[in-house]
Order: sequence, then C-alpha cells, then structure tokens
Amino acid sequence: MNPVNYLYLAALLFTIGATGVLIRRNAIVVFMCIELMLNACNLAFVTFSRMHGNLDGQIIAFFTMVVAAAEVVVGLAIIVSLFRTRHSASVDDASLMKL
Amino acid sequence: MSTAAVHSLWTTAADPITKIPAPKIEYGQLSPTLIVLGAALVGVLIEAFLPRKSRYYAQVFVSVVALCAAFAAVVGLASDGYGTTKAHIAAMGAIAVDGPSLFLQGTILLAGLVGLFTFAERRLDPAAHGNRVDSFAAQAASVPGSDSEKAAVKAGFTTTEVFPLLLFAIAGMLVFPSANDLLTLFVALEVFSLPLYLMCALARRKRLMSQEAAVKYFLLGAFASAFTLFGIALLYGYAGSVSYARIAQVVDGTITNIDPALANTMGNDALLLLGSALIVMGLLFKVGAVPFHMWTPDVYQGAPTPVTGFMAAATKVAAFGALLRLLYVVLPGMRWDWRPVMWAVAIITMLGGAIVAITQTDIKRLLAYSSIAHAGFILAGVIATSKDGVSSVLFYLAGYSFVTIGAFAVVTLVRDAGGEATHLSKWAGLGRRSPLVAAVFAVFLLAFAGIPLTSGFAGKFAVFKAAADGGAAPLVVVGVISSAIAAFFYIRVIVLMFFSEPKPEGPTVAVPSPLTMAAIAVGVAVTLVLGVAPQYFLDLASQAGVFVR
Amino acid sequence: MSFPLLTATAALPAVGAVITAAVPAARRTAAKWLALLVSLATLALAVTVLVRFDPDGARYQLTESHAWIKDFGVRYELGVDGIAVALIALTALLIPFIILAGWNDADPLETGSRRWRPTQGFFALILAVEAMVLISFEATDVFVFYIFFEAMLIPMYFLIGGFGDRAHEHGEAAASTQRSYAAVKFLLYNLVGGLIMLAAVIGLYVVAGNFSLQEIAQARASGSLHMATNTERWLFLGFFFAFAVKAPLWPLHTWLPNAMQEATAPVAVLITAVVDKVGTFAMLRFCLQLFPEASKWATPAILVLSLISIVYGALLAVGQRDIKRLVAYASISHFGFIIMGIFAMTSQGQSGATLYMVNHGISTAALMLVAGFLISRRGSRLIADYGGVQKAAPVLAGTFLIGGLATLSLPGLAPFVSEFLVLVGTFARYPAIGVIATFGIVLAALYTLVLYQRTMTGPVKPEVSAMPDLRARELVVVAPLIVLLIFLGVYPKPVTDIVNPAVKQTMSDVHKTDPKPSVEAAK
Amino acid sequence: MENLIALLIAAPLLGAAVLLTGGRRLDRVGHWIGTLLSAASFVFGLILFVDLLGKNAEHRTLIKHLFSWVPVAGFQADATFRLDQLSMTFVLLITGVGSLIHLYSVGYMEHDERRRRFFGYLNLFLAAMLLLVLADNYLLLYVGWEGVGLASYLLIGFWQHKPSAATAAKKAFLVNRVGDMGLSIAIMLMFTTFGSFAFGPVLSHATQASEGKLTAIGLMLLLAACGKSAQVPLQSWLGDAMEGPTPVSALIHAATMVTAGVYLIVRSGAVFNAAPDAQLAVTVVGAVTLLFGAIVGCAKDDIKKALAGSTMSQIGYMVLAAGLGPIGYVFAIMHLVTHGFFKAGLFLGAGSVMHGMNDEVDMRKYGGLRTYMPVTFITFGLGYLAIIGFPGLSGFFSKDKIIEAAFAKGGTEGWILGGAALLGAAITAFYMTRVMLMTFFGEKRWQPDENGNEPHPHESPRVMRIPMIVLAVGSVFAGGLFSIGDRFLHWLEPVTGHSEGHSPVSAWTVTGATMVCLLVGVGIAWAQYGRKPVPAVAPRGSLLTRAARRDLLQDDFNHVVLVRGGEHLTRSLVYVDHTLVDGVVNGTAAGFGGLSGRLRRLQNGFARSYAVSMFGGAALLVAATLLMRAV
Repeated sequence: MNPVNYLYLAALLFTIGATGVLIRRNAIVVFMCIELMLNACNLAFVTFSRMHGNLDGQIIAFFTMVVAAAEVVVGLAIIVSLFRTRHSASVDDASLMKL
Repeated sequence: MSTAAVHSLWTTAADPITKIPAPKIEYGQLSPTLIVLGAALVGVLIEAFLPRKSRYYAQVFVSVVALCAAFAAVVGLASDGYGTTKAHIAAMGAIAVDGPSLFLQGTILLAGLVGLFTFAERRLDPAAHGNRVDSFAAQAASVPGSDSEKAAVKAGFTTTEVFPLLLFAIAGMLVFPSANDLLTLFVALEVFSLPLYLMCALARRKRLMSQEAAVKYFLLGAFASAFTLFGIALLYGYAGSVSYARIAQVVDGTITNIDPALANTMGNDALLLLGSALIVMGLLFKVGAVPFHMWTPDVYQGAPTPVTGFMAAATKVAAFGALLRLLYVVLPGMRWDWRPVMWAVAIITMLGGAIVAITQTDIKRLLAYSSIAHAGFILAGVIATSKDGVSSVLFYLAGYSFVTIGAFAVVTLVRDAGGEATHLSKWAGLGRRSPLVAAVFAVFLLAFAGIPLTSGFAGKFAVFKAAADGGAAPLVVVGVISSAIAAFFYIRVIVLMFFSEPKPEGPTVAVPSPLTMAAIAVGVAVTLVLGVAPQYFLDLASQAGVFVR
Repeated sequence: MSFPLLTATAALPAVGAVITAAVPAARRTAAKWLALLVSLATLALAVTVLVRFDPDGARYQLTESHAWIKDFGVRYELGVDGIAVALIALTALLIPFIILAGWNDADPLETGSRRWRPTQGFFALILAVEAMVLISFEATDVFVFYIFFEAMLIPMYFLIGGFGDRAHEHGEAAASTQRSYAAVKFLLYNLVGGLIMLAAVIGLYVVAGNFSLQEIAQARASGSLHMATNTERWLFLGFFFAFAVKAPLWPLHTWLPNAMQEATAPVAVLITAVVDKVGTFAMLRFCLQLFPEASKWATPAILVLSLISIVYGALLAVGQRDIKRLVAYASISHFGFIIMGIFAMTSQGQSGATLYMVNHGISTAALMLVAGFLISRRGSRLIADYGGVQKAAPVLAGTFLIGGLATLSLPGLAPFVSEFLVLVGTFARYPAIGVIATFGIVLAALYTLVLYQRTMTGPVKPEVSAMPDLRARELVVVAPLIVLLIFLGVYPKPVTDIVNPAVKQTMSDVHKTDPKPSVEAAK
Repeated sequence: MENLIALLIAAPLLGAAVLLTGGRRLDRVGHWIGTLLSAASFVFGLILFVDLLGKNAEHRTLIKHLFSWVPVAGFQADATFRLDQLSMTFVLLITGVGSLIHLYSVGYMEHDERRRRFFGYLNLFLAAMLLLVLADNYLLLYVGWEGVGLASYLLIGFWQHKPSAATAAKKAFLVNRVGDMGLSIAIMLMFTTFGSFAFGPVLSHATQASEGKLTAIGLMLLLAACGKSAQVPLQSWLGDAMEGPTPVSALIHAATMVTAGVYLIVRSGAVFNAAPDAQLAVTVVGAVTLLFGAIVGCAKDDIKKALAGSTMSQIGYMVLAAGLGPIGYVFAIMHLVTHGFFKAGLFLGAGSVMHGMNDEVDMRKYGGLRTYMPVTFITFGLGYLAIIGFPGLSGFFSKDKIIEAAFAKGGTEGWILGGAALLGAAITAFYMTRVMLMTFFGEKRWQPDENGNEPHPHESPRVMRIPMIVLAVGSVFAGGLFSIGDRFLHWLEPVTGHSEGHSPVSAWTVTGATMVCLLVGVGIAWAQYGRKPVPAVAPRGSLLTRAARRDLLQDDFNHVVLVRGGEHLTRSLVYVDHTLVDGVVNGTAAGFGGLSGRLRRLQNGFARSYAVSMFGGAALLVAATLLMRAV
C-alpha cells in the first residue's frame, strides 16, 4: 500500500481529534481527543519516517508518547481536582472568568 | 515511490547496526540548563526527604543558588565569546549556543530569579494558625472549602513543590529559544508548559478560579501543542529531518546530495507551508497573539499572581526567542510567504489587545490584554527580518519582562479581606493611601505605555525603528495608533489611583518582605536604567543579534 | 571642557524637584522655600546663559555634545540660538512667579496618610516641568527633544489632575471627576500627537540615519541628503501634528480650555505660558529647518488654520461664562497669531512670533494669576458670580485690567509689538489673511472688556463686598510681570536683538526672502 | 531744545505713574500734582513755541530721536518725535485746555473719593495725546492713538459702579478698536508699499505709489479717523461717552481726543492729495456726519448728549474741510482749535450747571438758570455765540472758511457739500439756541427728586470758574486772532500746504448765506422754546425727532445686527466647539469604547469557544500562507 495513504489517515484522525475538542463538553473526553491528535501526529511521523527511510520519525514518535504520558499526568491531576471541587467535568461549567 | 526503492530501504534498515557513535555533549556549554534541571531534581528530593518545616528554606536556598549559578554560567559563556565568535551548535545539533540564546537565557534566569522572590513571599497574607503563608494553596489536592483543606491549613502545609516546578519550567524555557531541532523545541515546550499548568492551579485564595484557569490553560495549551506537533510532522515530511539547519537548506534549495528516494516528498511546498504555519501557530499561542490569545486574560486572572507575573514575563521571552530562531534560521528562505501573514497577525494583535483592554475592570485582566498588545509590538520587530530586528526584540523582551514581574508584584500588595483586590474600582485613591506603591505602579504603567525615559519607550523605539528600517512603515503607524489607544487605559488606572477619592472600605496595602520589595525595586531600576541609559544593553543585544546556523 | 551651562540650567530644577519631593510631610513650608530658591537659582543660570550668548556669534552656542544612545543614532546635543535663549529666559523667569502664586494652592485640606505629601509633590512637579521644558528648548538633537517633549506630559498631567481650585459649585467629588477628565484629555491629546510624531521621528531616522539637527539640516542644504517630496511631506506632517496639538491649533485645541479651567491658575499659566511654547518653538526650530520644502508646501493650509484659530478662539472667548476658560480661548487665539507669524515666512512674522511667545507668556501669566487670586477669594470661576470687585479690591482690579489690556495687545504693552509684527509680516506676503487676522484685535477687545466689565465694574455684589485686596505675596507676583509688560512694550530691543539673527538663519533655511516694498526709493 | 519735546510727554506720564501707583497717601495732594505737571507740560510747550517762532518758517521742524523701538529686519520703528507747526498747534491746545480742565476738575471732583485716580487718568490722557501728535511715524502715533483710547475708556467708565458707565466705556473702546483696525491696516499697507511707515519717507514718496494703494491707505486712515472722531458710521459711542465726568467730556470728547482723526487726515495730506477717491470719501463722511450730529443734537434733552451731537457735527465740518485737500487743511485745523475753546467752554458750563443741579442732566428740568449762575451763563453764552458762528467770534471765522472751501470744490460736489455745510450751520444755530433757552431762560422747572431733595442751583467755586472764563475769552478772540492777516494760514502752510480755491460764489455771498441760515435756525428755536414754555415731559414728536432721540437708530441697528448676531454666532460656535470639534474626539473615544465592549464579549469564558478561535486562527494562518504562495 502506498504510505501516503497513512498520511491521509493521520490527517483524518487529527481532524477528528480537533473536532472532538471543539464539540465535546466533558473535559476528559476533550483531553482524549487531544491525545487522539497527538497520536495522529505519531502516525504521520512514522509514515514520513518510512517514506524518508530514516529513523528520526520513529524516534520522535517515542518522544511524543512520553510527552503525552506526562501530559496525562498533569492533565488528569488538574481535571480531577476541578471535578472534585465542582462535581462536574464539563468544561463549559468552568466559565467564571470571562469578558 | 518505486518498489525497488522501498525494497532497498527495507534491506538497509534490516541490516544490523554495528556501530552507534557515542553522542558528543558539550556539558560546559549546556551548563545553565543543566544546573537548573539539577536543582529542580534536588528540589524534588528535598520534597521527598526533608521535614516539612525546613522545606521552604531549603527550596528557596537551592533555587536561588541554582538560578544565580546558572546566570553566572551564562555570563561566563558569553564572556568566553560563545555569543559571538565561538557561537556554534552543541549537543549533536540539538542546542544552539549563540548570542540570542545566551541573551534570552540570561533574561529568563534573571526574570526567574525575580519571579522566585515573589513566589517566596510569605508576609502578605496574615499568618494562618501561626504559620506564615504564601500565595499557594496549602494542599492542592484538597477540595476548596472542605474539611481537609482546613486541616491542611491548620497543619501549616505549604505547597513547596512550586519551587522545583518553577525550576523545571525555567529549564524548559532555557532550552526553548536555543532549541536547534524541532524535536528539542517540542520537548522544551512541554517541559516548561506542564509545570506552568500545574502552578496555575495552586492559588491559595479564589481556588475555583485558579483551577478553572489551569483547566483552560491546560486544554488549550495541549490543543496548541498538538497543532505544533502536527506541524513538526509535516516539516519532517518535507525535509526528511527535524534539524533546523537541514530544513533551512531544503527550503533554500541549497542541499547538495538528495537521496533519490526522498525526491517524492522532499521539497513538497504544501508540506512546508502547512507545517511551518502550524508550528508558528503554536508559538503564537505561547506569546498570546490574536487570534490565539484568548487563554491569556482568563489564565492571567485565575493563576496565583506571582505565577502570572513569571509566566507573563518568562514565557513571552522564551516563546519569542523560539519564534525568532524558527523564522530567522529555518524559514528565512520563505520570508516572502510568512511576512505578510505575520504583518496581519501583528496588526490585529496590537489593535485587538489595546482595544479590548479599554473596557477591562480587573487589573490582572487589564495587564493580560496589555501583554497581548505588547506581543503585537514585539511581532513588529520580529517582522523586520534584519539583525536590528533581532536585537530590538531582545532588548524589548529584556525591558518588558522586568516591568511585567514588577507590575504583578505590586498587584500582590493591594489586598482586602478576600485576598488580592484586583477589581479596578478598589484601586481608587490608592495614591492617597500609599503614594509610594501607587507611584511605583504608575512608573510601570508609564513604561507599558511607552513614555520616554522608561524602558518601554526605548524598547518600542528600537522595535519600531527596526520595523521601519525593514520597510514596514505602515506597521509602525498602526503600532503608534494602538500605543495611543493603549495609553488610554494605562492612564485610566493612573487616574483612578491618583485622582479618585479613596473608598472608605478600600483595600489595604500590605507591607511586603524584602523579597517582593527586591522584585519591585529591580523592576523599577531596570525600567529607569533601560530608559535613560540603554546604550550598554543595546550593545549587548546587538552583539547578541546573530543566530548561528 | 568648559562648564556645561545648559545642562546645569536644566539639571538644577530636576535635582531640585527630587529633593523637594523628598522633604518630609510636616515640613511643607520648607519645601515651598526650597522650590522657590531652586527656581531663582535656575533663573540666575538662565540669566548667565543670556549674558554669555552672543547674538552675532555662531548659530548655536554653548553647545554640548556627548554620545548617548549610539544604536539609535542619538547624541546628547545641546545648543541655543537666539530664539531658544529668549524662551529659556522666559521659562526661568516665570517659574518663580508660578511657584509664588501657587504658594498655598497645594496645602492639604486634611492630613491624610503620613506619606501623603501633596504640597511637596506640587512644587516638585512644577520644577520637573521646568527642567523638561528647558532641555526641550536646548536640545539640538531631535531624539533628545522628543524624549523630553513627551516626558513633560507626565508631571503636567499630575499637576492638572491632582490639584484644582478649592471651592467648587458641585462639590469636591464632581470637581475631581472634571479634573481628571481634563487631565486625561490633556494627556491623550498630547500623547496621540507625540506618538504620531514618534512615527515621524523614526521615519526621519530611517531617511537620515541620525538625529542631529545641525547635521541633517546641513546635509539637506548641501544636497547630500535627499528626501523624496512625499517622504518629506509625511514627516513634516508627523512633526507638525504633535506641535499643533501642543500649541494648540484649531481644531486640535479642545484640550486646552478643559485643562486650564480645571487646573489651578499657576498651573494653567504653566501650561499656556511655558509648556505650550515648546510646540510653537519646535515648529520654528524643527519643522522649518528639517523640512523647509514641505513647510512651504503646507504654508497655505496652516495659515488658514491659524486664521481660524485666531477668529474662532476669540469668538469662543466671547461666549464663555468661566473666567479661566475665557482666558484659555483667548490663548488659542493668540497661538493662532504665533503660528501665523511663523509660517508667514517673513522676518517680521517670525521675529514677531518669537517675541509673541515671550510676551504672551508674560501677559497670560499676569492675567491668569490675577484671575486665580480673584477666584481663590470668591471660590467660583463663573463670571456671573462677580461684579463690582473694583470697589472692594481696586488694586486687584487694576492689575487685572492691565493683564487684560496686555491680552488685547494695547500699544505700549509688550504684546502689541509682537502682534503687530506678526500682522505686518503676514500682510506683506498674504494681504487678505493679514487683513482678516486684524479682526482678531477687535474681538480681543470685546472679550477682555466684557470680562472686565462683568467682573470688576457695576454694582458691588454682596459676596464680593468684603473681598480683600491683593496681599503682599500676590503683589510681588504681579508687579514685576506688569513692569516687564510695560518695559518690553516700550523697549523690546533687547529681545529683538537676540532673536533677529536666529530668524535670519531660519529664513535662509527655508530659502525665503522678505517681499520688497513696491516703492523702493522710500528706503 | 529737542529734549524738551521728550519732557513734554514725560511730565504728564510721570504724573500718571505717580498718581496711579502712589496709593492712598497721595490722596490729599494728588490733584495738585496732576494739575502742576499738566501745567508744566504747557509751559514746556510755550517755550518750544517761542523757540519755533524765532526760527524761519522752513526750519520750524524739530526732530528728537530717542531710541530704536522695534528693530526687526526691514521693519524699523523708532521712538522719534517730530515737532512742527502742526504738532505745535496741537501741543498748545492739548496742554492749554488740558491744564484748564485739570484746574476745573479740582473743584468738580472735590467730593469724589477717587479723585487722585481721576487725575492720574487725566495725566495719562495728556501723555498719550501728546505722543499721538508728536510721533514721527505712524506706529508710534498708533501707540498714542490707542493710549488716548485707553484713557478715554478709563475716564468714561470712571464711575464704574454705574453699569451704564461701564457699558459706555466698553462700547467706546470697542468702536474705536474697529477704527484702530483701519489704522493697523493702513500702516501695513504703508510698510508693504514704501517699506517704511515714518512720516518722512511715506509722505515724501506718496506720489510714486500706485493710486490704488494710496486710495486703500487713505480709506483705512479714514476708517481710523471715523472711529476716533466719532464720524458716521462709527459715531455711536460718543453719545454714550457722556457717562463720564463732565471735565472728561470737555477735554477728551470735545476739545482734543475726538479731533485726532482730523489730525491724522491732515497729517497724511500727501497721501490723500494723491488719492482723490479717498478724499471724496472723506468729504462725504464729513458732510453726512455734520448733518447727522446736528440732527441728533436737536432731539436730545440731555444737555451733554446734545452737546455731544454738536461735537460730532462740528468735527464733521473739520473732516469735510480736511477732505477738501490743501484748500481745507488749514481751516480744518483752525476750526479744530476754535472748537476746542468753545466746546470745552460749553461742556465746562454744562458741568457747572450739573454741579449746581445735583447732577441733573435733563434740560427739561432746568430753566431760568441765568440768574442763579451768572458767570456760567455768560461764559456759556459766549461759547454759544462762538459755535453758531456769530460774526466776530471764533466760530464765525473758522466755519465760514470751511463753507467757502466746500463750495470751492466746484461742480455738483461743491454745491452738495457747500449746501450741506450751510444747512448744518442752520441746524447748529437751532439746537444750540434750544440748549441755551431750555437751560438759562424761561421758568424754573426743577422738582424735588424722590428723596425730597430739591436742587439749589448755585454758582460753582472759583477754581471752576477761572477755566470757564479763560476758555470763554478764547472762544471770543481766537478766531479773530488767527484770521486777521491770515496768521494761522502762514503758520501752518509749510506743513499742510495751501491752495486758493476758485469758488463759484463769492466769499461775501457765502458769509451772507451763512448769516441767513444762522438767523433762521435761531428764529425757529426761539419760536419753539423761547416763546412757549418748555414741557417737562418731552412730547412724542415727529418720526425724525424720535429717530434722532435714538441716535437715528444707529444703536438699534448695531444691536440687532452686531450684538444679537454676534451673540448667536458665539453661542452657536460654543455649541459647535463642544459637540462637533470636541465631539469628534469624544466620539472616537466612545467608538473605541463601544468596539471594545463588543469585542470583549467574544471572550465568553468557554474554553471550547477559545479553541474554536484557535482552530479558526490556525485555519486562516494556513490558508493565508498558502494563498501567499499562490499569489
């Protein structure tokens, strides 16, 4: 199969992720969508790596995973503490500050 | 892509790799970052092993020493000529040690040090149960208003973890502007962003807002970094490498030996344009440029004020450094593509920030919008695409960061029963109550407004001059107009402080410890010195104005 | 290296301002005396400048030049020509009177915080303004000028917004709102002007590569620095706009009435007699020297605007009900004359304009300070609240009348000479404009005499019947000004001798010669 | 000898300075200081006069250069004085009459607490007036010109507590300012035409300039003269100026200041000679004013206003004469001098009457005063005879010459001007007889005022009587003294030049016609006011009478057109300034504020909408970058 198709898939996943961020209310789901975007990036890296024939892309994918994991740690901590305070994980409820 | 080529790839990759060369790391040249990172780790260990009572002092001590040492290292490197003649790429191409890196690292370290002083301030709030408290929550995990929180306060818990977090953030920021490949850039971005997200959530007062700020900052920040990462992926696809030098060569078309297998994707301009636009977007998010600015006011307002001050100053320095390097080192070959776009961004940023600020009623939000407008001014210098442009941006950042930290430090002083009194109406008549504090804040505001004899003016002049020299005269005109608009709301605050009658139950001005005083004093001193006698610093910035490739 | 006299002249009040501000809260009177002494010492230095200046010598004298901000092409360059010397002398002369007139204006009503020191602040700010005005007159580097031109807004702003007339018909809260409105308006107008000038200053740097007035002017004269016509015009407009706001020229004038109305009388004098002069001075020094061709290009439009200022200002003065506002509009009219004289491009016009700056400073000071004394007695600025003051306070009324007569340019008093020179100078080149401007003298008589009649004459109002006459301190303020008005009206030669050579130079900068009389033989 | 010229001015100037700044301690002696310094000035004048008489006619010009006043490239105004026959005449008139009126005022102002100040103003006036006539260039003349205006302003408004006085003073100054504008423009024109405005260069080169320029200069000078000398259309202030103390009316608004316009025209003769159109305008103004003033004088019941109308009218004669050119200059000045005597005398007489009548000015409340104040009656009577041109008295000689000269103009103009002058003579006889009859003859008509104080008419003190007597003597003899042997003509001729006219009618015919007119005027007045008792309340009168009482509606016109119109203009301008000029700025500010408020709402607090903005921004960024490449 032509590796370019993986790129299209990556783009598709990225867009799905971004759309999810825009339309979902639950902070956890939003965060999952962001993870999806990151993984779409990973797919793109790996694909390009394959196309270019060097390993940089694959290595980067590992880095991305680590970073994503770190983000999960930080992000979940923040989201959970918000949830415990408000008993709601809706990002729309967190709108004290505006204008 | 032909099957033969694919096959050859497979076979190449399948060959066992016999020899992996050990990387050559110039530890000396990376020492500033390493010192800070090391200190951060020490901080973590302190949290783990020292008794609660002594953690604060140990953390402050370690942090101050580390930042001073790192700054000394930067100065040492600069005096060795690493900023000019010996500038080169270190750590196997990952880190550039050159003028702009050293200058910005120095700025970040000093800003971090001054910011640290405000972090360590423990005299503003009245002592709770005999324990001195700082601006951070006693126990971040406890639910606001819950019994566990009360117990934590009573027990005298403090979140001394902020100090290692701060050091991690600083370390990330040190790497960010000197990153010389896109991977390092991304990692550095996350290294300094994640601690900031956390610190935003740690306010002692108004914890709901603090948590909300953290959530917003985190989600939007992660969203933006996803875009950045995708951009990196595309650029990688375009150039076959994430190294700045390599990408620049491909952009310029000066690359010598093209692997025929890459011919298909390499030099695909769509990838280049898409990729660079997305990376730039990620950086513009960090500097708070319109339309990626919307997190700024909410996060600035909700975060603990010392964090806001540090973030507003240091993040901007680091992000602009990275932006400069990206545009000047990686993408100069396509400046005819990005300049018009950046023109538009700069214009709407200057105008948008200034206009929306007019109707703000909260001092922290007001300063947030002001920082947006300033991002616009700095972008004008970035667009100059000249050596003068670089040095003017460096100079502007140096001046701006100290004014910002100083201004937010003053904000921490004005308090009422609910903590900081950030609503503007409460600042009425402050000039009567505490003329000195009001006068100092007025100096900062005037510097923001770019009144002559302050660093704000010198910086603005440098930036606009570079922009005009670079053929962006209309941008200068827009900049001047938005300065005028911006002047309006800075003046409004001054009017409020000096010419309005003080409210009977107005806020009090806390008498800070020498730490905050030092932060404010440094702010005033830098503001005036850079305003009156900027030549030395301009020299410094202009010596530091050359990127290594 | 010789003694840096010019720097010292400007630095002395600056240092004085810092020290005055630092005087402890309880030592109010000491601060006042300190400020007065500093201003007198500055006057002494200014007189030294005047004495050491040789009218027939080099164009710029007592020059100082030091590197300052190399990267911006900025040098700390000072130097004075005759025009600057005259204005330096005026400034240094007026400040002691302003301080003395405002002696009690800033005494705190109630003792607020221990750190609240309005009196010290008031006098320190006045000295700070003096320092910045002086250095603006001295600077021969565009950037240096610009910096202080802008920076002086800040102390001025605090003077307007922070200190007002004591009594107010709508109470202190309303007064404070109006004051801060006036102060903000002042600052914003001037800041916008200044920022637009900033764009032009940057543009000038891009074109010329440095900021030295003499270097640029020489380079332009010798042709080594070429400016495209459009560039020159845009830069000229940028500079002129800022100066026109400061001066102020119609239709950029509306900040002045508010500012003068709300500020205390001494501060109002400081605005109109001292600070605004920087605007007109800068037109002469910077607009004409740096952009001679563009100046000539813009002359017709500027003359029409100044003509409108003259007539419009005077007509509005007639319609005012507030004494200080009236004086403000009168000043707008007078600034119209000054600008007209500058851009008439004749030696009479420009000498007249320079002389006018000096004379207007003195005459407005006399009128406004007496008006301030009057207002402080009755606690109202409204003309309608007065009547028959002449009976109760004849000396006050007399000095007020002389100030008024100077404002309407009565021959024998100083402003007449300058106004006539401006008119003649304008008439020589633009007869129609000169003739219309002459209507200004009728309107000036109208608003002055109406003001005098309504306040000073007629039946004595009960509220003013017990009004005390001028006190010793007040007489000390007014009497020398009046003497000066008469002296310069009868014998303006000392000033014209200093000014003439400088005007001659300016005329040659713009490559203009005076029109010749049609009957040559008469000479 | 030249230094005396400076002293001439310096003496009263010193007096003004001392009296006005001296403070209360000078109250007791102030008036004598003022009178003394005025007299000193007169003495200096006499010394100079004797000196001049001792010289040849050609050398009777003394120049005193004091200092360089306004030296600016090409524009050289010097403080230089010129004393020639013309200015000498004025100096003697001013200081002479002035000293007498100082003396008179000592008595007249005796009970005024601000007498010292009054004398200060009088001295100031003398100094300014002397400066006016001694100046050697027009700019210096202008200083004196406005200086006398200032003194006039101060003195008209001397009783400042009276709103009417304050208003009158302001009006006088303002109307004069309009005239001054003319003088300014004239000086500017001279400067651009001749490069100078000193008498010497301008007058000696006048013929070299184009006639258009000279006409313009002449018309502007005429405008100036109209203002100062209360000529139509700038005459309206003179009647109101009678609000001032009567000595002021005598000195300033009758004898000296108001004649400055005539001086200006005669002094600028060389310009007018070369500009016939301007001359014609001058004569027209003079003729119109002499009738205008006379008609107004007929209708006024206020003795001072009646005399003011007369002053206007007499100055009309002078202006008419001055407009006739060299033929009339001398007679204009001669009439000016004789008028100075008799009009000052008349005013002092009127003052004396008021002094005795509790400051009542309405002639309908006088009557039969000749028995109560005989000296006043006699001196006033002599002045009366002089002004109506009773043969042998001063007015006869001077006025007759003017009428003659008017006819000598020739052509239709000559007939019209001469006719107007003759008609004026008749009306003069009428209104002066009317004043005389209503004041001194008939029954007493005064009543107690509302406080019950009945006036007790009495003769004035000696200090007031002496000046009246001296002036009466002058009124009687001055004309003859000047005319017999054409002394005055020969004296002034070197300065003004002279030409004999060729009158279409003989001199005796003119004299005869004048006499007839005089008799007719006196007769009508006698018929109206001598034979019948004078009603205490003025009858309604004809349309013309009513108009004349209102100064021929001049003030109404001014009020409607200038005052009302001006008020509307300023009011609407204030509105414009506030709403439009200021409004644009405030509107811009408000606009930004509104924009800000609207943009602010985008910041709605929802993280997802922020993300939308970022997403949209990213899309735009990408699109724009791609677009840039495509373009």
